[in-house]
Formats: sequence, C-alpha cells, structure tokens
Amino acid sequence: MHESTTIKQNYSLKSQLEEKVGVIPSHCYQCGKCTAGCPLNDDMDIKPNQVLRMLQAEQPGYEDKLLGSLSIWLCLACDTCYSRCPQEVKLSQVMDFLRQESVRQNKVNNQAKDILSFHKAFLETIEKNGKLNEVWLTLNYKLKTLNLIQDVQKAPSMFLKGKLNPIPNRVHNVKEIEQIFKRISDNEGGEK
Amino acid sequence: MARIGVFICHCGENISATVDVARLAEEASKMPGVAYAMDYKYMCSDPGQTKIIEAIKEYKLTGIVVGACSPRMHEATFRKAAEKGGINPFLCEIANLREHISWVHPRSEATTKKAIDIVRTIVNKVKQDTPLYPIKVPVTKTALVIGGGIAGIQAALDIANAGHQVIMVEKSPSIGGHMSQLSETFPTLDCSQCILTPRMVEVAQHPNITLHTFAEVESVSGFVGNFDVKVRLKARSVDLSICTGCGACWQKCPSKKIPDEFNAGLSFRTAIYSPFPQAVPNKPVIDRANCTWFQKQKCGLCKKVCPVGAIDYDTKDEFIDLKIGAIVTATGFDIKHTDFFPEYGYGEFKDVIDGLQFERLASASGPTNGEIRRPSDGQIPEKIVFLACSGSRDKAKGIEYCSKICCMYTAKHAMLYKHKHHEGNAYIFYMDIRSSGKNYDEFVRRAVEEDDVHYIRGRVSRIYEKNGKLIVKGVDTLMNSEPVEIEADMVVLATAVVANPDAESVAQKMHISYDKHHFFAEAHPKLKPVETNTAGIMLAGACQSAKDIPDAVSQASAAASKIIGLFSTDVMTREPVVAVINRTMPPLFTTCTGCLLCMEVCPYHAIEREEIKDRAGNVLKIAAKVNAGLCQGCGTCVAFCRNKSIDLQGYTNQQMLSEVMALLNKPF
Amino acid sequence: MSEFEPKIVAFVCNWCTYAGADLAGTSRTQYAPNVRIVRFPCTGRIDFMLLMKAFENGADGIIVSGCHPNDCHYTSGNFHARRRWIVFRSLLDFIGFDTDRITFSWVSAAEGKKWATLVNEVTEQIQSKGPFTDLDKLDFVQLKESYDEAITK
Amino acid sequence: MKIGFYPGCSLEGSSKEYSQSLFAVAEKCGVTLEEINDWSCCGASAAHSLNHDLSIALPARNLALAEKQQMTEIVIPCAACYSRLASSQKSMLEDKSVLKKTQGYIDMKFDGNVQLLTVFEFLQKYIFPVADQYIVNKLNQKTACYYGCLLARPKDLTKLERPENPMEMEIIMEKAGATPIDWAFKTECCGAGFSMSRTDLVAKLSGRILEDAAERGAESIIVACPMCQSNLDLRRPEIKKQLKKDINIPVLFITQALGLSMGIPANDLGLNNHFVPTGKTVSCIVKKEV
Repeated sequence: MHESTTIKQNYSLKSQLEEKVGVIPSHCYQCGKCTAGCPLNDDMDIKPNQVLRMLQAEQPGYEDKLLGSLSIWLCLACDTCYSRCPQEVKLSQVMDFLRQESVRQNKVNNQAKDILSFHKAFLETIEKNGKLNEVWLTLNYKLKTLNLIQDVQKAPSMFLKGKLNPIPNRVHNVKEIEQIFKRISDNEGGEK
Repeated sequence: MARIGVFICHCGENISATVDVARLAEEASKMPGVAYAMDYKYMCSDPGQTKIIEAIKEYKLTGIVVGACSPRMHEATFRKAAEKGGINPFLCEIANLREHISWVHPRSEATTKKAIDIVRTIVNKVKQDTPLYPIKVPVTKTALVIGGGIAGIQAALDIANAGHQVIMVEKSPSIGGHMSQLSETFPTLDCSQCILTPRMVEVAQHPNITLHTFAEVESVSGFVGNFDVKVRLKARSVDLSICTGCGACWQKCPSKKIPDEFNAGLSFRTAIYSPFPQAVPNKPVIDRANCTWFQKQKCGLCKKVCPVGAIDYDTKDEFIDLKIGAIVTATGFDIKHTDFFPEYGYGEFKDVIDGLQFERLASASGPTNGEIRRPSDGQIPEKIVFLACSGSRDKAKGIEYCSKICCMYTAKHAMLYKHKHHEGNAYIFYMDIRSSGKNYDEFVRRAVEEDDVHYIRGRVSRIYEKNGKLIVKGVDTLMNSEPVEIEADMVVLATAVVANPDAESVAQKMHISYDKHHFFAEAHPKLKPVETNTAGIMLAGACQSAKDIPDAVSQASAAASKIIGLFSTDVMTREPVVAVINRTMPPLFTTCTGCLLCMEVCPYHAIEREEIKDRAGNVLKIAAKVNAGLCQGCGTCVAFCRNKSIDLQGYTNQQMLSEVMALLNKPF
Repeated sequence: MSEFEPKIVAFVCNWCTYAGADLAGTSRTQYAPNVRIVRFPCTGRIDFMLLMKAFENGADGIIVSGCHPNDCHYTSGNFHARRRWIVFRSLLDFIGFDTDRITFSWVSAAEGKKWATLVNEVTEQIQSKGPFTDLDKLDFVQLKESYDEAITK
Repeated sequence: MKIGFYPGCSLEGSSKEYSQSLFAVAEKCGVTLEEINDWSCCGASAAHSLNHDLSIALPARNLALAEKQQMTEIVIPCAACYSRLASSQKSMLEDKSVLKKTQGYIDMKFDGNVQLLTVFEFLQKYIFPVADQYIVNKLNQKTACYYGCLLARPKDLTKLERPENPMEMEIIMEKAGATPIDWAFKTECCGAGFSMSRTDLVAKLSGRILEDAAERGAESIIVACPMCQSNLDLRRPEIKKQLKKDINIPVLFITQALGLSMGIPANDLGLNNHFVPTGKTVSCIVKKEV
C-alpha cells in the first residue's frame, strides 16, 4: 500500500484493486448471488454485482460513479456475499478499497457524509484515548453532524444503567497509539 | 557391410527450387556405406517407386533413404516400395527435405548443406536399423460391458448384433440405469420408459448377450484382445433359475421402511425387493443390511411364502473368470444431493428436492403416480422455483464445470409442471441457457413462449422456511439487479452431475486414467473421444463427462464400432515400435537389474516384473519384461533406464546417437 | 560474430513439434537454416546425456520441444521429460554449464509460426553467445570438491 | 488456570454486563481471566472502512501486547473485536511484507503464536467440561440463538461447523435447560456499525430479526456480540416505529443465560442493565430436577 498516495490517474481502479487488495474483478461472472443475499440490497444505488461489473467494464465515467456511490458506504462488511460467492470474490474488501479511494479523491456521496463523520469521529476518539468512549464519540459525532437531539432521550437512562461513563477510559501510554496513527499517515496518508 | 541407396526427390520443383538436388545426390553417393544415389522429379509417382524397387534389386541394397516430403506424408508409400524391392520395410527411412528445408529456407549454400546433413543423418540411422516385424496378437472376440444404463445397453446391443459375444455386468439388481428413473425426455417429451424398456428386454433376450446383474468387476488384467476379468456375483439370496418374480415375497416382507433408491428416496421399499415394475430381470434380491433375517436371524417370512422355494439365505458371493477381448466402460454418473447446499438448508427442507426426485414425482410410475405433489404434505404446489446451476460452475463448491444437462431438464421440468397444472407458476433462476443440441433451443423457447415459464437471470442466495412456504431470495440481473423474493411451495435444485462414488476405484481396476473430478479420461480430447489410453478399453456415457441421452447413445455406438473393428480379425497386428529388454548369455541373462523404475513410469502398464528361473524353478534374477501387446512405443522407459537395458525398436539409443553424430558430421 | 553460423540441434517429438515444423513448411514460414531436427517418438524418450554428446561433438545450442502439458500423445511423456529436465538442468548449473544454450519448449502440431519464431530466437541467442567451447572448461575437480563439501555438510 | 482476555471497548461501556457475566461464569467454574495489560481499541469498522493499514495495526498492538505478556490463548467475547484481531493476525502471518510494515507501525514484535478464542470456543473448551456440576437451574423457555455476522463469517476467520445454520449456541443453551427454536435469521446482519450513523437501517435490519424470532415464539434472544445486543435491545423504539408493533423479547448475552442456569444472581450478571426488562426470563428459571 506504500504507493497509494502517488497513484497515477491513468492507473485504473481495477488494476489498483488487483495489485493492492489482490481481488480480481474478472473472476466475477455476474450471477448476482451477492446482491441476492445482501441485507441492504434494496437501499443500494449500485448493487454489489454491478459494482464488480463496473470495475470489469472499465468504461469512462464508471469509476467516478462508483466512488460517488452510496452503496460503498452502505456495505456493512457482513460478508454474506463472500461466504456464498461461487467465485470467491472478496466483495467486502472491494468496498473497503473503494471507500478509501472515494475519500482520498474526495468523491464521497452526500448521503454518506454521516457515515463518514461517524467513522472519523470514531478514529479521532481512538487516536486521543486509545479506546472508545461512547460519550466522547457521541459528542464528537454530534458536533460533526449537528444532529444534536438524536439519542438524547437515551442518555439519562444510559447513565443510570452505568452504560455510559463520562470519564473516558484511556490507554496508559496514549502516546503509542498517537505514534501508530502518525507513522501510518506519514507512510501512506491514510485518511483522517 | 551396409549397402544403402539414397533417392532424392525433386517434388516437382518444391525441393529442387531451393536445394541443389543434383549436388545433394552426388554428396550422398560419397557417404560411407552408400552404394547408390540418384535424384528424380517425382519419387512417389509410379515410375519413381519402380526406380527404387529396381535399384534395390540391381545394387543389392540393404537399406534405403528417400529424401522427399515429410515421413508423415509418404513414409508408408516408400516402405511398401522397399518391401516390394525385397527388403524389410523398417529399413526404409525418410529424410524430410521439403517441409523442414526447401519450403522454409531460400535457395542458398546453407540450405543445400542442411539437406546434405539431414540425408547423412538418416543414412546413418538406416545403417543402425534392424529388420522389424509387425507384432501379431490374438483376439478373444468377447466384449465386456460394464454398466447397464442406456449407454451400456446401446453398446452391448450394437456389438451383439454384429455377431460377437457380449457379457454385461451391472452392479444394481436391474439394468436400466438413471434413464429408467426419468419421466419424459427432452426435447421430444416422449416417455423415457416407453423407449428404454424394450431395449432392456432386448438385452435380456439377446442370444449373444450374457447378463450379470447385482455383480461387480473385481479385477482386470492382460491387454487388448486378451483381458482376464474377474467378476463378483453378489449373493442375491434368490435363485433366479427358479424364481418366477411373482412378488409374493416382497408383498409379505415386514420391513417396509427402507428408502427406495429407484424413487430417489421419496418412497419406501421392502428388504426383499425388485427395484421397479419393469426391472430386468424382474426378480427380487434381498438387501441383507436391512433384512431382519440377516440382522437378527428372525422372520424368514419370504422363504415361507415363496411358492417355488427360490429363497436361499445361504448363498455366498461367487466369482467368475472371463476371457475378454475388449471392454466398454459405461458406469454412469451420480448427482449431488440437496444436503450439499448449506445456503439452501443443508437438505433439511422436505420440499427442496433435486432433479431426479422431481423426475420421480412427474413419472407415471412414481410415488405419486405422476401427480406433482410436495413431499412434506402431499399438496399440489402452486409455485415451484427451479434453480439451474446448483453446484455446477461453482468453484467455491469444488465443481467448476458445467453439468450440461441441467438447462434442458430444468426447462422440461417446468414444462411438465405447467402441463399438469396450467394455473401453477414456474420460475427458473439461471445464469446462462445452454441448449446447443438439435431442437434444444426451440424446446427452451417453447417453455418460455408457450408454457409461460418465468426465466429469471440470477443466482439464488438463500432459501428458508416460513409458515410452510419456502422463501427464495434471488435477484434479477437483467432488471438492474433488483432483489427478487419468491414464496415458493417447492424448490427443485438442478444439482451438479458428478462421477460415481466408486469411479476412482473402478478406474484403478481398469488401469484407465481419470480427471480430478473422477470422470474417466479419453485417449485424446478430439480424435480419440471413446478410447482410453489403455488399448482395448472404451468409454461410453456419463462416466466420461456429463452427457444427455443422445450423446451417451452416440458415444456408446462409437465405442461399439471400435470394438467391432477390433474383432474383425482373428489376429491383430501392431507396429513393432515397442520397447525391449536386452538379453545376454547366462548367467547374466540381461543387464536389467530389476529396479523396475520403467514399470513406475510406463503410462500403459506395459512393463511387468519377470522372474528368471532355472529348470528347477529357482528364481535366478528379477528383471523387467515388456508386454508388446500393451506397449505403445513412447520410450519413456528407455530414457529412465539407468543402465540402458531397455531400448525402443526403431528409435534405439544406437540409432539416435548415430543420427546426432552424423548431423554434426562426426564419424560414428 | 555475425559470420558465426551456430549449429543447433532440435530434439523434437513426433506428434506435436515435428508436425508443427511440418506445418511451418506447408505454410512456407521462413526461418534460420541453422537448426537440425532429430525426431523422437516423444520427449519422454529423450535421454539428456544425448544432449551432452551433441555439445561434445560440436553443437552450439539445443532445442528440446514436445507437446504442451496434457496434450502428450502418450499422456505423460512430456511431463516426465520436464521433470527430468528440471533435475538435469540444476545439475548442469551446479557444474557451471551454461544452461542458456539449451531451450526447453512446447510447440504443438498447430504452431508452425511458433516453431519458426523459436528457431530464430534460439539462433540469434546462440549467435550472440558464440561457439560452444566450454566443455573442457568445466572444472570437474572443483565440482568434486564442492560436491564433497555438500555431502560432508 | 489463566486465560488471556481482551475485553474491547464496548465491554467497558455499553455492554459491561457481557464481561460482568463472563467473569461471573468463569469464576464459578474456577477459570481465571487475565486482561491484556493496557489493551487498546481494535479499530472496529471505522478503521477498515477508512484506513487499511490502521485496521491491521490497531489489533496488532494488542496481539503483540498479549505475546509480550506470555499469553498463549486470549478469549475475545466481542464478535467484532474477535473478527478484527483474527483478520489482522491472519494477514500478518500470510504476508511477510504486511508483517514487516505493521511491526514498524506499532514498534513491537509479533510472532503470531497467541491463539484467539471466540466466546463459544472458550465456553466449549473451559466451561463445558465442568459446567454440569454447576448448572443447578433450568432456563425454562424458548430461546432464539442469534449469531449475527461476525461469528459466522467470513469463512476463513470463523470456525463454525455449519456457517449457514450454526448450532454451537443451541448446544450451550440446551445445557442451560432452554429450548432453542429453529428460525431463519440466525446469521442475518443487525446493522452493526450503523447504530448511530444510520439508525433507520439498523431499525430495519434488527426489526426483521426480532420479527422472525417473535413469530416463531421466542421468549428470549441470546447473543454473543455487544453490537448485536445493543442494536436489538437499545434500538427498540426505532424498531417499534419500523415494524409498527411492539416486541418486548429481552436480549441476553449467552454468558448471562448460562450464569442464570448456574444460579448466579441476576444483578451479578448485569441483567438489570437492559433496556428491555429481563425479568420475564429470570422468572422462568426452575430448579433442575436431579
């Protein structure tokens, strides 16, 4: 993954996928079994098998469509597709790759912004504390998305049940964690 | 002292245009051992051949070299000429001057020099040639047909009708095979049993056919024309010579809860049973594993009720030894069962069935007398979903190949259902429709256009049960890959065609090779589709690859014709290009040390272990022995032999070495 | 070097490569005249010591060619050849023999063009290498020593 | 005996009753769990969604720590954490370059000799052999055992016998005296990481699951994953909106259910921490007749 910051533009998503992730889109023969079993198939703008089809076809415009699609953010990585795929195509890894690319080329679909913000909030919390803390995560996420009222009705009861504790539990030497984040971003500009 | 004659052909101008033929002939005449050399416009022509014949006589030639076209073209022609001239045909060799020289190089010194080199090479080879004589092998004109399905039946009848003896061995109690289980057949929808059963009877009554059902081949040894086959006749517990097949026994048999193989497990049979009403022979057999008498020494009812006293609990397996000239392997196929499909319920949903089970449901002789009812509650399904490619073309499940017959029989199944229940709905999930047989695609179109079968392009991800319905989660890839969910009453999986569980062991008994899926391997994918690489053993039907009935029958007839051809002579002759183990004076006998590496590598099992004994029968030495009947002359053994004790006639170490020496212009 | 006309001996099987060379002829595909074909029933028949004999007696390069995998007329001859070649080559490398002078290839009866190209490529390659004279250069003493080392380890 | 333990963030927060009950059961059976010292988050779905290297490095740190602390086995009750750690371990063992790079990131050595246990494997290996002597109650009700995604998939990480219809949980629940029902949504996805960002989808997916369990007469749902638990438990209001009906089947962790059968008091198992009251289940307990 070292080169992922210096991708030549003429270097197609398909070939990057094959080289970096080791998934070969041409293995897919479009039977659609992935889509048939996908728990969110009817919410996806581009169905799982179509994602592979677009990678196979390599037509102008397809890549932008893919990177701008909602589907890649809806994929829950539940691996139902892969576990039943007759050609053993690891679709969830394709989705991970496309998500990272779409952020890198900032083509993220508008409806996916909340999902992205959540992931970012999550990673930031980890970077600061080394561990997740629901309070921090929630606040962080709410600041990012500004839908402040969501879940507030839950909070009090959660406190009572001790499910939320405002004091963040942290890793002792948080430095280590920060280092990991730093080294990675230095190395290949992982999205943050 | 060798006296070689060299004959250079101009081939019109094909050779002479770029090779200086006159000079070539002259150079040749100077080569050591060459007694006579000439060139001529058309060596293969009648006058050309006459020149050769005369020269042989006139110059008392001991061998000839013809510099002409490729040996693949005219070697046979010139060897005949040599024979006419009075020398052993294997003392005639061809120097390939046309395909390998004149046609691929411009006229030049280099080209002519190459021609000279090649001629010298071949001259030297001929010097090393020894007269060879075609190998004669006697032929036992009895064929063995293994497997009594439609392929076996067809092959047996063809051979028998040609006037040769046929012995048929079938492992189950009746012949008929899978075809006897089918309802109607595509693309004509004629009743399977109506066309099959007459053939079964014909086999049983044919004067040239001996039928052994409930029997299995134990071992096969020997070689083409001369196989020795041992057959196990499994203990039937019923004396066929007395039994009239009245059925009193199986009507009385108390153990009635044994899954019926013929009905693909959809009904039950008794412990003493005849597989199906039209069985041949229609006489029962006792399934000892499920018989109370054999398990608990109780009951014995069948023996009591048998009016002719045909039941005999004490029969044992018998063995018979057969002398066989050629063998047809027609052991058929098996299919994957529904438990092979986790995502479709591990075979636990009663109403998810496989293709053969549907055939039985649709068959007039089936458990529902041809009414398509679901196994769970006997209701008539209003919605049936058919899944093509169930297990086929599925790398993850270890079956990459296409099972070939599913597209067609699935269309047939849907039609049969629609014909019986016009108001019913039939859905077929498919990936591609492969209907490339005569009238096949028309048949599929009929299903779509006339019988209004719904074809949906996409695979089904999962099936689960809910309130007595089967929820089928599929997709329509032709409809923007929209998810499709169908509440079906019954699901039919067109499960993959696979080799029989015992295919591997059968192949090993026969010494024929098989692929990684245990289908038997033909000798050549295009030009020898029915032969195996063991001479005299042919393949017919689905044991070689998934096949429909027409294909199986054609291959069976092809196999039969190969054998009839083989049986057309009393003695068969074979090219003497075979390996031989050298022989020397006692006490050495041979330089072969008996390491038998050659035996390991021989693709034809043509090499045996020989014990060289003295008169008293004491073993003096172990050595390899080549069976000329089996050897095909590849020479792999020669290359492997550590001390050059085995050699290949026509391509001996001496010959090859002298060839190489000669073309490098080194004396040898 | 350009005048140097290498002697190349081709050990080919009767069923695939020999027929392939025939096809090159019938389709009049021109190629370098340096090659001399020796016909074997099968590459499985080829005794690799014969290659050494050829080099010993003035061959500059050698082609060994037979049927493609699984196409062998005798089902497995070409596999045996390939396996033996792999062993034999490592032995040659071990004694310091320039194994680039031996080309192992597969040419089917349908590949006349491939045959021509193969011959041309090998001819050029050997031309650039120059005549084969290494045989006496091979240091068999050295070989013995390193061998002894190898086994005493 | 001592077994390594990786709690993961949820077990310290929203799902602390999971670890609470796990410890209670382990203690009962004389098994000691030793928490990995100074463990950190596995990165969860955020990491593998946004940063491939991070998704390997974060779990790797914990694996390396476990090795440093001479642990040979660690139990990872959280299905998601298990999946992340297992996949990180796998990719480092399979690809030297990944290993090298990751060691660089975490600045620690990794040998890959720690064995990772799912909660099932842990229970089967350490609790089952001794369980019978401690099981005093019968959990007398119909339960739907829910596996979710990450315990059943991907096939190269999980070790279930029958991934499409696993039985591991059922076996455990039968031991606890419950009657597992046969149902269709055992391994369907609950919406996992979307619990905050796309609550609507969580409601939809978890709704389907609850509905099927309810229709087939389940009196409780047994889970082994904090995400599944909180989605099925915490998101009830949204699910209610989605299904337009109220389903109040409690959702218990397998360790809580097992604990009840061992006569451990409900509070010690954190059963009071649920949104959907678990009282009904607790009241189903009857003494096991011997």
